[in-house]
Amino acid sequence: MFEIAKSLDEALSVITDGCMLVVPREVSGVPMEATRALIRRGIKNLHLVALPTSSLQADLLIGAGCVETLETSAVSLGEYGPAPRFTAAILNGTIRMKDATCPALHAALQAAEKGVPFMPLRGLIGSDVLKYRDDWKVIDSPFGDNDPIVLLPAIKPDVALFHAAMADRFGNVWIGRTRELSTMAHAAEKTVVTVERMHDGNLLDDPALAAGTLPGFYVDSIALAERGAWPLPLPDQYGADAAHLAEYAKLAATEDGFAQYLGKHVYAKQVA
Amino acid sequence: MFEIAKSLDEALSVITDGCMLVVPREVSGVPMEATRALIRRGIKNLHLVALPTSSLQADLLIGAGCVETLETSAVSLGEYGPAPRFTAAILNGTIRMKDATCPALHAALQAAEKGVPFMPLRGLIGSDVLKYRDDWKVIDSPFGDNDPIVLLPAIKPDVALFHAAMADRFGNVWIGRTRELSTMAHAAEKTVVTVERMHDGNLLDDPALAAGTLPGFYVDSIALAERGAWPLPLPDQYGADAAHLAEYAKLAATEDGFAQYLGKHVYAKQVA
Amino acid sequence: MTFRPEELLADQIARLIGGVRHVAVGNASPIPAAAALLARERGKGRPYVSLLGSPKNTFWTDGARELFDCAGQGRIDVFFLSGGQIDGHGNVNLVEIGDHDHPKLRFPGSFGSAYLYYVVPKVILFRTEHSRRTLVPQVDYISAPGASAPNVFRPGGPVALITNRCLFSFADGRFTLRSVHPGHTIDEVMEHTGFDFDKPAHVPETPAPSAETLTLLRQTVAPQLAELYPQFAKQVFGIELKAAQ
Amino acid sequence: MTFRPEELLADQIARLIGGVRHVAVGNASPIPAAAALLARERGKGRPYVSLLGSPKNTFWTDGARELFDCAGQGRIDVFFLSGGQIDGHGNVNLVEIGDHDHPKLRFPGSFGSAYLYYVVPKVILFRTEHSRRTLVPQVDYISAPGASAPNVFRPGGPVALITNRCLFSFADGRFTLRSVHPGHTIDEVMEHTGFDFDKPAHVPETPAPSAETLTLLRQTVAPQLAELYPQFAKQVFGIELKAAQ
Repeated sequence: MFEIAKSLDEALSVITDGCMLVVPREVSGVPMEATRALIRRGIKNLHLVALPTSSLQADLLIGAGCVETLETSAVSLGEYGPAPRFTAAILNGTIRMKDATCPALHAALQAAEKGVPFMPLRGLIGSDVLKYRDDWKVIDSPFGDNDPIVLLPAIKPDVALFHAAMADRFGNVWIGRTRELSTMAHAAEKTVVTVERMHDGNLLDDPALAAGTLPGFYVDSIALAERGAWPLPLPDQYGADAAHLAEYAKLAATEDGFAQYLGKHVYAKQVA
Repeated sequence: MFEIAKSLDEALSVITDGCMLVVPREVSGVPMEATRALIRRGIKNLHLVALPTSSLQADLLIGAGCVETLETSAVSLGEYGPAPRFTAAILNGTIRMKDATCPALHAALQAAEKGVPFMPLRGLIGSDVLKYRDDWKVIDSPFGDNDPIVLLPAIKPDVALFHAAMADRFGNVWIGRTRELSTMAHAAEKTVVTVERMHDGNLLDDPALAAGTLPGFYVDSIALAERGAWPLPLPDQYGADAAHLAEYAKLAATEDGFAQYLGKHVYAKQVA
Repeated sequence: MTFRPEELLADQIARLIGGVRHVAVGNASPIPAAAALLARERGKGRPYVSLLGSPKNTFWTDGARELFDCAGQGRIDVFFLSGGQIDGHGNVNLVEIGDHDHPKLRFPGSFGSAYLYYVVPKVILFRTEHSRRTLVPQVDYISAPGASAPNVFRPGGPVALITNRCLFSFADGRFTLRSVHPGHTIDEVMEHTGFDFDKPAHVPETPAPSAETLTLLRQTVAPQLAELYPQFAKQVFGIELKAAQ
Repeated sequence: MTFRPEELLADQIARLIGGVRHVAVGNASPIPAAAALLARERGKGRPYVSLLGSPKNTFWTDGARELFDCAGQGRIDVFFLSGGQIDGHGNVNLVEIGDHDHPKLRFPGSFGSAYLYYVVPKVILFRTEHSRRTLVPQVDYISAPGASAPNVFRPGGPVALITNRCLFSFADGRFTLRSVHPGHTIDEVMEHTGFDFDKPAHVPETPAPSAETLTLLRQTVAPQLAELYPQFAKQVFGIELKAAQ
């Protein structure tokens, strides 16, 4: 049942070594303060599912040695270039990569949300994305005539983790239009959320706010983390810290630089 | 492309004889004023999909002879008893009934929303709901070991029709938590909406309102219809008119009484 | 304290609900709704209660599908079903009596039963008309079966059937008589039940609801119920219908 | 008027977009984004333009999946793809160079290409590095194939490839050279293209963007672009990056 955590670390305690953790894409409320806390704790062997892509978060976790398996459709720093620690890990073979395509991850999470073992998806046939996924199956659609279609097994994460603008003391979290966060929480066994601020009253009592609210029923733990998505953006709240991301891209290009970044921005708990 | 209709009848002009029309359940914004207008126009041979159930709306349309096929999970007046014209039509064999179960209709509309030919659903196996639906298929799940599962073909309506609290001049419609309306609009070729009132400004500009908004991109026509769900309720706006529903249940018990109801409340355009 | 039959049933159903996390109640189920709200009052807010159709008593923000998705996730522990017919195998019929091509009687339809009966761990059947017309050897139409073949995915199913005369439990494909309500007899139950069931050597009387329970039902549950079931709340608890706005 | 190469490409892509209803632009695509915004300015609000990652330039309210659902509904007419490698069959590679078990180079990943390339009617390929390294006979990894077997559901696919040197059209599994950009030659295109393509007898020069187009791009499009692509807007149009809040 839901509780407001006494600390960020307490809220994150359900995220254990080796668990399957699903996190949102770079613009949908990435829990960066929580990610730094997980790295400080020294979390290991994560099966990280980034829905459907990632940027700084996956790169940091990979660089810090927290990830065993990565399941996503792309990792990139966007305008700031490739994700250096992700790229190095793939080339060095230090993580297991499950390459996907964006709608496949959405569909696989929705399968778990609906309690079905799989979801169908068009596309994919003839691609190497499909070729290297022996967990995906092709069937002949029983509604067609020689009509192959891919079935994707449900992804049921142990924990969903994201950052949002606000929550109330009943565990309700306002997610606005980023409804994939709702799907993540529905699909996962447990859900941990960091928020910018607490909302007075009950978010479900106001019809306008309720429409953008993930009910506390699905939420296990909430911690306050002001500017908790920094240096990534939080929708409708703040933009990305471009200078910081440029600094990251530069430092993370080498292992030494990355270690320096970790020391300065993660282990030192320093926040702009 | 979207337009604000000059009249309700103009907005409804895309709903033609014989088309597949999807409408929401009894508490999710039933377009009753639009329904009365369709009956006045004398619409015929509808394939009516009620997502996933219906009450007064399906009963009225059936009684007025507008429906050829009904696809839904239940029609009932709830506390006011069985839906008399629906019951009579089934017993007299005057409509074709495609009995479903609620999540099957949600899933089949979501299949159309996602552009997949089918969606899987648990349950159903061993039921007569499945037995009488030769358009539904059972496969052995390729992810299981002797694990049968039902596949439901996508339902792609010609038109989605519903009533909502407000819209703006860009065609954006505020639907709040009744997100099945969004799925209906995504799944249907065209979408027609009646609303209580017009909203100044752009609903998508306010993050709180945007979270409960169906974008105008999916909406073809909007007409104003104040108390347009009457005598059914509109979420967060007004409740059901219990006395009127009791009157309907009483009158509609006989063909004569139903004709009297139509004369008084539909053809006379009389609204409480 | 005197009590109405509906109060006894609500009390019994609340006991059947037990210490779960989440109870959902479907359409046209005022007695189960009263029972769920009673369980919530007793549990000081636990279980979560979701009353389909009641904005005040549902947390859903993902549309009408969320109930079914939630059940598919294993997040609904208790649900309720009734039936125009219920048979001794636990099959429920919400569709029709007679031949499918020319039915003699038509009910509203299967609602979510053909899904929820399979996936909700504790489904409590209720039928306030206990007769050979409603409790039959074999239903005419299976909206949802009481049991499934071993290879069919089925984490859920029926655990009990409560009627105006008695309470049955359900296990291994059969009903067992558990108690007979005050004012009714075992012989009467046997006379009015169309299906075969097991009968232990001793069948107790269903206990009357306590004074505390009746007070909770009348003073706390009934006003909450009136939002969704105005006619029921008026008939059973004398709660007056509010005019529609 | 003098113009930058990016401005020529944006102009050309805007022409390729044509009179459609809805153009969507994915991640890391500043030139297609500029072209889509240019098309919208020319069309006075039509087509709808969706820029992935830009709240101001997307109408999505159903989460990150809505782009893909929308495409699945047939409601996205034009999309853009690039590739670490693109081959003469229209295959794109967004994943890796070298052997799959021991790649020599890794790109970010396939994003939505393995779906959108199949279902969006007009996919415009773009690659600003036109070389034998990028335009190859056969990609090392097929993120999404240029063509599919006849029985594979495929309403969409590539219609064109635009590079820093030229414009190709794509049909029946092959590229055809359509125009060569000012300052470049056919021989140069042949020298730097790793795949075989068709070459009509007459290949015109790609027309320069008009003064009106350049004004639109610089004064109206560039400021809109800066929200999502601050570095690109600064480099190409001299629009200054706003500080993050």
